[in-house]
Amino acid sequence: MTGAFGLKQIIEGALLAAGGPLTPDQLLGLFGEEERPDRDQVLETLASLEADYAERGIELVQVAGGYRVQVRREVAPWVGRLWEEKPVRYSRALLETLALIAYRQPITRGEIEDIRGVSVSTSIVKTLAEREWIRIVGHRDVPGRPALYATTRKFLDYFGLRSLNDLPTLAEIRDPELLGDELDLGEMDESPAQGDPSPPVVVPTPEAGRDG
Amino acid sequence: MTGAFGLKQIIEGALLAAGGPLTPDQLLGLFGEEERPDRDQVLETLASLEADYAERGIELVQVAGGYRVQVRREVAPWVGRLWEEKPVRYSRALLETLALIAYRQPITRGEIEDIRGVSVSTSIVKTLAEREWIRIVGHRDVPGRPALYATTRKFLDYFGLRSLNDLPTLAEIRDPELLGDELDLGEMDESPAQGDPSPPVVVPTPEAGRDG
Amino acid sequence: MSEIEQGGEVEPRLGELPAQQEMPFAIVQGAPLMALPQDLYIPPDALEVFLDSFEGPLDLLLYLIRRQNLDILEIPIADITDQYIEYVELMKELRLELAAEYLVMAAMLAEIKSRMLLPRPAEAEEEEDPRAELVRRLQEYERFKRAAVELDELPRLERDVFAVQAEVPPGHVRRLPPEVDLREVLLALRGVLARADLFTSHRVEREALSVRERMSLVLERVQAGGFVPFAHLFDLREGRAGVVVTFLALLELIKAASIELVQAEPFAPIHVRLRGGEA
Repeated sequence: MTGAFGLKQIIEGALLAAGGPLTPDQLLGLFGEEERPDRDQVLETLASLEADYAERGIELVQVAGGYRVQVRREVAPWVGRLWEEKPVRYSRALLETLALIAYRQPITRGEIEDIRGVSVSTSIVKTLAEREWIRIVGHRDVPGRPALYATTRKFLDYFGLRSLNDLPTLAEIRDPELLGDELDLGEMDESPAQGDPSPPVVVPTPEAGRDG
Repeated sequence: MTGAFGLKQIIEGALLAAGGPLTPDQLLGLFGEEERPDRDQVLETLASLEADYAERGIELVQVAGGYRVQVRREVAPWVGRLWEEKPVRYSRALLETLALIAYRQPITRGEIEDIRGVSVSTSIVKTLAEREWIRIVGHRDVPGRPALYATTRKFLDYFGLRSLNDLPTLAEIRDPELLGDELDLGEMDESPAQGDPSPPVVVPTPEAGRDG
Repeated sequence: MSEIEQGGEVEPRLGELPAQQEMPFAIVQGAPLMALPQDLYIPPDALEVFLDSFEGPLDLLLYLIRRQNLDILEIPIADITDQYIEYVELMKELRLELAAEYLVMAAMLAEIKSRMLLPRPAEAEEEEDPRAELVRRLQEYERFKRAAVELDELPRLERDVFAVQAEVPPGHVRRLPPEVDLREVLLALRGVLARADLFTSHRVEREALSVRERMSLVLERVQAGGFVPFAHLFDLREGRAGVVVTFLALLELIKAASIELVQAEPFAPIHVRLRGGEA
């Protein structure tokens, strides 16, 4: 390594230059075999950087795609003025559609419409796909073979989530039949405690796995 | 300002998010009138950040366009490896040049330009030569003695050809049946019919284990 | 429970629209309207914005229920149905584009209402409450409505946090060459063919690429300098076809003035050398 500049400086430089999250493996890949630190050293360095940033304008967070340095939320109102355009505001229809895909994936458009009670416009699906927040992971084996949608790693990264399990817990459903008989709740098929305990996970297809 | 986060954090965040140099005036522009620091405060903050970075993986440098945060030269050799895995696709101009050399060899750059109708940049020829897909096999005996380019053994090996005769004829290339109409890059699209031929790959395992 | 309340609270993301508890029906010029207007004049556009903010019949129903602070499990179906239909009529009057789903829901509500009026047979205790399916759908929709609000509140890139991007000093970024598919090369050539007329002659169409390939090989051989014996350029192991290919390649090269044949005297061995080249 190079004098006063070592593991920590290299990792910091990489995280700050990458423009997106980096996995520990990607960080390890920066080193030649003979100089490569072990994984624990990398993780320790990451923890140390996180502490260093406690009072800075940036922070180290963990998202699905790895570790990411980002400008802190606290200073975002000022930093956001760098750009003329205001951040995009998404319509309720789009957010509800996205929420259904996130929590209920893989899901078809028809199933989304059943729950929302209204049709899902094509432009919403298109916007979500263009942002690479959702993708088609297959087709339901019913007449018409409707596409099955799932969220992507980019979606998780964008919303600062490590995995789908980090999504806020869904509100519980109360069953009118069981009102006044709360001991029986365990029988409900929708586990009421955590809403959806484990949303189905979709194994990334090759093209989705390495986007960043 | 916002608690522990003040002028310094905002300026640091802005410099790191900007993706390019910022002038003191641009930094001043981030603040509303009633909270705006004076210019000297901004310059002091920049000096203070520069000092903070003395032992970090980044440094604050002054360039023509203002102040910029960049990865320290000392760690750049490691950080630069980040991009080794993400090659940029070749331009159409490069592919056309390669195709013409393959089909019309030995050929001069001027002849390629005549056919393509646009000039062939030196960097394209250089890239193809560096990849050892083309080589100079002689010079045309005309004024200027332009180099004659031909494809190499490596070119054949790369594309899995035994000889140039394995390449389709021009008539075949013109035939839309054979190559299809355009490049299908396998991008996500909405059409359920041919969107994704592969079956759904939904595996009910917790996502936690797989972070790439 | 308070969680669900909040769901209603954030509802239409237009600041001046109904909040909590005694939700105003609409806010007109700053003043909340608590009831459906009978004879009051409301600027039609304010009403339109309000009515247009519903995401469908379930959303409208939820609003009606939450507005009156009712328990979703104990919907007074007759009242709600009447109110719902009033709204739908209002939307029709304002000529808002009324999704068909609103009318389907109106019919469903009317049906539930009539079933509620029927006396329940004493033995059929296990028969489901006619409202059950509606309640289930309302709850299901509400949880995702709430989830959408929470999703929107997550700190996200480009709004709450920003990606950092420090530059790397030049000279340190080495890029690996990309993979290329032969098809891409051929498609590029097709593009050229479409533009250029050079290839239109049949002669070129039929030209064997092996000759072109051989031309390159011959040129390379003679490039080393000096004279190459003519006979050395032929590899007899290639058979007759190979010899012909080489011969055609030589003719092409001579025609293109790339090489020349040299013979010291009649019947002496023929040599090939690069034209104009001491190279």
